[in-house]
Amino acid sequence: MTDTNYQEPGYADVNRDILQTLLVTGPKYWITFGISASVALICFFGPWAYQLYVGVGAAGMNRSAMWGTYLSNFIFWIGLSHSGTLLSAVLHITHSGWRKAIYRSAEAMTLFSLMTAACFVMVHVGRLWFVHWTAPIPNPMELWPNFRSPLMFDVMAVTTYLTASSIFIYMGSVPDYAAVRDASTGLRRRLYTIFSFGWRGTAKEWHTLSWAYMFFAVFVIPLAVSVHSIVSWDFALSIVPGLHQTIFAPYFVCGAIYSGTAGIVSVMFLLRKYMQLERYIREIHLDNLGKLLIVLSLIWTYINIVEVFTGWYSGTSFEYEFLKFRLFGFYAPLYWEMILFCAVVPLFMLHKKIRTSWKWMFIISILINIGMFTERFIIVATSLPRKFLPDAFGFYFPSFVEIMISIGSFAIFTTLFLIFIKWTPCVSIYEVKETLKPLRRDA
Amino acid sequence: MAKITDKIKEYTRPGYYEKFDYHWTMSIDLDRCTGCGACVVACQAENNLPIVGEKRFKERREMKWLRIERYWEGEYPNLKLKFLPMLCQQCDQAPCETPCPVAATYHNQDGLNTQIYNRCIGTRTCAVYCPYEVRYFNWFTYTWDEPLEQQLNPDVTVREKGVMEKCTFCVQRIRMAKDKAKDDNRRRVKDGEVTPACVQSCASEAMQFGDLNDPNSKVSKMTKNKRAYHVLEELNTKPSVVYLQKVEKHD
Amino acid sequence: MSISVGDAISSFKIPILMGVMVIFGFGIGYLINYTFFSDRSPVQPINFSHKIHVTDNNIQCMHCHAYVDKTPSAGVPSVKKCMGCHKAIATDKPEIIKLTEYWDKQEPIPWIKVHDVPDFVYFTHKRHIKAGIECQTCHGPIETMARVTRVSSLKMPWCVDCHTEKQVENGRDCVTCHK
Amino acid sequence: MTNINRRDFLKLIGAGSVGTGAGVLYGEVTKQTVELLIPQVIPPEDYSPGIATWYNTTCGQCSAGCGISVRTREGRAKKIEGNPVHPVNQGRLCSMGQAGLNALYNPDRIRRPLKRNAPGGSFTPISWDEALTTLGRRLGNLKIQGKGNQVTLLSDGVRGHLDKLFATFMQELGSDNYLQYDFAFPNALYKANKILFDIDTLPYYDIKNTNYVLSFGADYLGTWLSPVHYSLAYGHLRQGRGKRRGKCVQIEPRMSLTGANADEWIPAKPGTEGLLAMAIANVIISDDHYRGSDIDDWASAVGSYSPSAVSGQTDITESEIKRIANDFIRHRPALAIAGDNIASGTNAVSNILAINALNYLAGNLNKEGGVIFNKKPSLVQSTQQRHASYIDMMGLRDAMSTGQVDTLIVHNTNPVFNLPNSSRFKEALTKVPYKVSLSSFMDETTDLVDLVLPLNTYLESWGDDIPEPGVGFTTATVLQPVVTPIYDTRSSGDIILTLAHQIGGELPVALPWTNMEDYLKAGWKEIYSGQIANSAFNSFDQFWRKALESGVWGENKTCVPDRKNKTKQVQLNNITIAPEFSGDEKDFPFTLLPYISQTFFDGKGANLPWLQELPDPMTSIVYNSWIELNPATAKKLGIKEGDLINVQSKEGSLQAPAFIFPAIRPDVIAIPIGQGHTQYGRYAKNRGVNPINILESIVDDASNALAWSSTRVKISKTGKHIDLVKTSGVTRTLGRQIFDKPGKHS
Repeated sequence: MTDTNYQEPGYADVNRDILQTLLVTGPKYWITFGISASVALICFFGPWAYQLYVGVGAAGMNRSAMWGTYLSNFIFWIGLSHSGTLLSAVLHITHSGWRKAIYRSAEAMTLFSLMTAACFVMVHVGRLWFVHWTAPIPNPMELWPNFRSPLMFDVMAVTTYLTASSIFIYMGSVPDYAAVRDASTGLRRRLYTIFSFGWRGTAKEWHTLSWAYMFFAVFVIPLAVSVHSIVSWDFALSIVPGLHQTIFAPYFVCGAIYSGTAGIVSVMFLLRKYMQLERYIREIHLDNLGKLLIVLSLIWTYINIVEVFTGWYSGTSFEYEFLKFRLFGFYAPLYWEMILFCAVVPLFMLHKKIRTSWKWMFIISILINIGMFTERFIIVATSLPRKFLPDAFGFYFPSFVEIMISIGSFAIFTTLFLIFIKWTPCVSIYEVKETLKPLRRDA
Repeated sequence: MAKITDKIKEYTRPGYYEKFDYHWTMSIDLDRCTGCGACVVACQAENNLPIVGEKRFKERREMKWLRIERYWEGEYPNLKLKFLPMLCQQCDQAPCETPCPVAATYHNQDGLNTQIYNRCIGTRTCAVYCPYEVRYFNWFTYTWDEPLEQQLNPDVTVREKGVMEKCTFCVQRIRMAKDKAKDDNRRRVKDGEVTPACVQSCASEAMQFGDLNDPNSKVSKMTKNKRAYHVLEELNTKPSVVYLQKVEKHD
Repeated sequence: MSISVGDAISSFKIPILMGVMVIFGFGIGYLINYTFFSDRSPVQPINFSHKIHVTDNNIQCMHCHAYVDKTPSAGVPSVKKCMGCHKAIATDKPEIIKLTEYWDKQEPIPWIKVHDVPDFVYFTHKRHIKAGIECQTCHGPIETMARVTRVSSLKMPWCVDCHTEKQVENGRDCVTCHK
Repeated sequence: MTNINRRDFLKLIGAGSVGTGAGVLYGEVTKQTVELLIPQVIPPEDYSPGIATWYNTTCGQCSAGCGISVRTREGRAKKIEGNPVHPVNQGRLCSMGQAGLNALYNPDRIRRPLKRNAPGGSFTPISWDEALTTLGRRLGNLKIQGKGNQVTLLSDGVRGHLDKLFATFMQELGSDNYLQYDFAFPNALYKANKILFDIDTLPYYDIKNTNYVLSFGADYLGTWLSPVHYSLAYGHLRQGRGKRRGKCVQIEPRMSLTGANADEWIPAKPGTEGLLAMAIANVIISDDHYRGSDIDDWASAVGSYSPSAVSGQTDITESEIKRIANDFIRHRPALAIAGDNIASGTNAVSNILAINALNYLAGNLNKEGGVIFNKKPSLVQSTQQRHASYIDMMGLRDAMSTGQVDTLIVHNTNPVFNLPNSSRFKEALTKVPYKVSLSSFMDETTDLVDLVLPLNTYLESWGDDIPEPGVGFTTATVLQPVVTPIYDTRSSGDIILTLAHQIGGELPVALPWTNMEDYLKAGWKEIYSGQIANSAFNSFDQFWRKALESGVWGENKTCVPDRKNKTKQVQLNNITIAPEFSGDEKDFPFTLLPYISQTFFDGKGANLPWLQELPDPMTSIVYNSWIELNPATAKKLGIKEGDLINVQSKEGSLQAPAFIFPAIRPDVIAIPIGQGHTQYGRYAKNRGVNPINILESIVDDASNALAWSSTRVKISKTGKHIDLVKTSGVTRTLGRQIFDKPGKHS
């Protein structure tokens, strides 16, 4: 498990190792794919179809808690989307070499968590069949959507982010598609000819690519920050105690990067293990990500303390009651679990041994994401039932349908990811090559 | 450029209106209100509110555009129970109007916070943003046991699943009164011509309804009463429902 | 092996063309349905002709649609009203015999609605008539129709356009029609 | 395009046709469904599509006799509102009245006559002809055999011409067994008024103009006598008179809706309210506030009830009693009223007498803002004496079980539900050879009979009514059908008149009319020619049209006390003021207070879904029964909200979830009446419990009424838990700005 075993691959090794993840498909892949696709079908689309048939009442939401797990899932997935593209872009600009082995899968994660998040918007709305009214497209009723709505900001922000991320990941993949094209024949070759836009690898092409890539990297960073700020405004622009907080935008952005980074660690672990990419994804990556996680964890903890403090310091009954419910009410175990997983557990990473241990880092990253998932749930489930009029105080507990759909969303994400790794090399071939020592003339 | 600044000004004004044509307002005198619940049934009858059944009540998915909230004060035996009829406050600075992505709820020129059922896509954001929690969501498509559906008011849309609904100040009655005024070649609706179902039924005459723009209307006078206040006034939603404080001490 | 994108695309020409054909065909099919199987001019239980009544015999609209300026609905005439004239007039015509049969059985005639708006639209004839709108503005040359055909779309933009053009008071307020 | 070969061409054509097919199909699927324009064959006179027609008639949901206006569209009733010109409710209406539409369009209405196949068997539908012939023949035979007296008619509290029709019918049949039974009928109040003031009808309580309402348990805003009228008066009392805001004091062991609205709520020990009234009277006398000539008699009558002596028994401090007495005197005109739970113990009449005496001593009689005596209703007969007391019902039970009743006709009343199990009424009822029920719904009593004649609801019937209690002047209302009967049902008047013809003999001579409308018109013609003819009408037809149009005759709105109507000097002697309870205090530590539900009344409203869904005003509970417990009691017994509690009386037990109710005495538990039906349609059936079941058959000797507030019980936990379905979350303001202007709250 240490770098001593590491043997630098040659250029040909890189091509062979990575392309074989694409070109050779074993039964293990098909079994995993089959399971995740059927889970997605049974847990996500089945209950969703039922919900469409009977109405959103199939979920556990009620009069005081009009939002529920669907929205908390939405934020979770948007959050998870956050590190991929953002991290990749930041690291690209800062010329951090270690990014190169991981960024492709990280960006893919962004893409697919955004798609999963978009699914939750669809699941959430009451009348899916009219959801196109939120898009500013000319329509026979001559009506526009309401641009003052934070949900509209959200739709805009998420679609922009999705588009930018797609372009970003696609652009970075073009040389790799060319590599796939060159290594394959038949239909696959014809398809990859189209995907690679006829990439030949001339100096001019390389130059243009790197310029465009840099442009997008710069472009994506503010976008990523704004997206989650805007998502937070869905909540913060309401006047509900517990949601109406100025700190929400940084809170969400920080939380998003936090959970996203943890997500990358988990995905890296799995990819490395199942795709035999030990030679490319190495401890150095883990170590760096671990340091990042510690920083994010501390920021996150700080914001949480601020949230509780301002609530207490406000002295209003609204904030008191909501804090009482969050900290000591029915969902208190979840709250303290979140504090444990997201504020306490990451501190173990201060120890270098843990930081560079794949096993430990995987466990910690999963725990962090469990904690972050809980955080999103708690934000919704403990704020809305404690609003302004005590007589209308309520309670929210997710229904079976909601729980199934939440589970199913992970399967959707996995399925999409599995499709992706058969389509695009999940480690950037050309950028990994850049990190290798130059070839000796005599070789 | 001037055009743009004008536009910005227009957008920064809540509700977009300098002055409402009518400013429909309701006053509820808590010193008269007995909490009997006649208004609740009147509303249910007038506005085609579904009979949801015990199970839905248990899930807290009741459909009552007007509900009566109750608050105890003190301990036995020096107890007081206060009733608060709570319906859509038709806020002039409504927190619910801005977040609707499809503009299914908006402020109209009569000061009404309208809800257009057939435009609603059911994001429920308005209900989350509403501090009074007076918006009700159609979690299911409700049906009526035959022949109860014969009672349904033909002037009010029956809502389907996935649609938000709320008190409309009986907009169908307002429209009808305006229609009548037009028939009689009157420019304006007279005071007292529009009475929402709840106001009509209130046995202790605790509720008044009318046009705040008309200084002589009953409701204008009520709002000038020194007991008049808004519930959760500190949120600055500028409600169109004015409550009159219960008189606590007897001379 | 070529790495030309054009060649690669042209190798997918047929599937792409097939996709285009499906979309194109869909449009054609919808158009066919709209033109030939449209619900704009349904066959009624009795072949009533506005032409005979209005153009040929000069009966005023309000004679039969008596409620049009009084109530939201124009009011389809009762069977009794039909029989008021057709007890004596044209009693031997096959359509009138059908009418008489309904009357004898004391059954209403199940006319098919041609001008139908969804339930959430509250249209009132009264206001439109009182505002001086001609019947023909919405119903087209109804007086010449042997079978009633809907000529207006009755869709929302159609309503709103007219309301905008005529500067109807509150004409663009949603609750004017939806409540 | 030249390089497309035949295969590809076919593929393209195929794709095109698939697309076209899909397009046509899509167009077909998205087409609007065909809607029909159904014209009238012959339009009714007042029909215009899309325009509402309003009919004025009378509410039949309780006995207050409010006038209603029913909005109809295209022949269907859409909404019930109060009739603005009616003197009782003046355009307002309570929740029960508005839910009348639920009765009309109830899915569980009996839709055609039913016959029981065999004893204990099921019902089969039969025709009206068959039903009425069978019954007519049976009654006719009895009459011929001279056994007319073996027919008993048990009705609800009908008034006006229907009452007259029933009476005539039974009389002609040769039977004097015509009884009326309503659970909530205030026998004791009538009796006490008779004793003290010698009046047969209830007086008009002028809450509107009084300064001080001292109510002993009378839930006048919720259930007592005429709640809509009193609510109107209450609104006026509070804010309708400028600065003169009236004060309300409520003395009752469990806070009712009126208690919640009162300025003071005083929980006296149950049953001792009469004592309290005597103590107040004592203070009035001893503080020299009464100057009547009979002061010495009064002094001796109340002498032994000094506040200090009474304080211990009533659980109210001496100073409190003195304060109330002084307030009562200081705020004249004041009003002392008694009702509901206070007027339903073993000492009900005594209690009311003592409380009524306060009005006398304070000089509140026949005065604006006091007790105003109604003139005897001169327009339509009103026969309150027909109202059966509990003892009368027991007489009927005995007659039934000893075979003296051959045919029992039950009209619209439900004694099986409304009498305690200990009355053994149900067992006696099953012994009657032939039982007929005239009812719109399959209630518990109807479920036991041999022949069911389904009734029109009051919205489909002809009739008339007078408000009771009256409004201080003569008035009467007319009932007219607002919709055509939606099922194969008939009105009670029509049934009785048809039966009369069916039976033959003298009956068709005495009752020559064939339908209720004719009978009613003939009756009113008589009244018109006798009393109204010289008034503003040209002819009876004009009067009748006017009456139908406005729905009420005598529509002025103010009650002016008749100064000439001097009250006689009244005296209070020999009253047994101490309450008796069923069950020993040691074994049964709690007093059970069944109270009339504001939503279901005595159980009649339980089949109306709007009322089932109307949160109870005090607890916000829907769709269930509950047991109200003081928080201290609950804490002592370790009971939490929703715990299933077993309530045991000497006569039986019931189980219902507990509700921790802050405003109830610790030694009292309360259960609303109204739920616990075993029949009565889908909305009522098998829902909650009926506390009447476990009451003991003890009566108030003075009025013979069932003492339904005098049963003691013990309670125990069953260990089960039921989540109470209620709409309220937290019922404390938590210091939020809800009832105050901003800044005032802490």
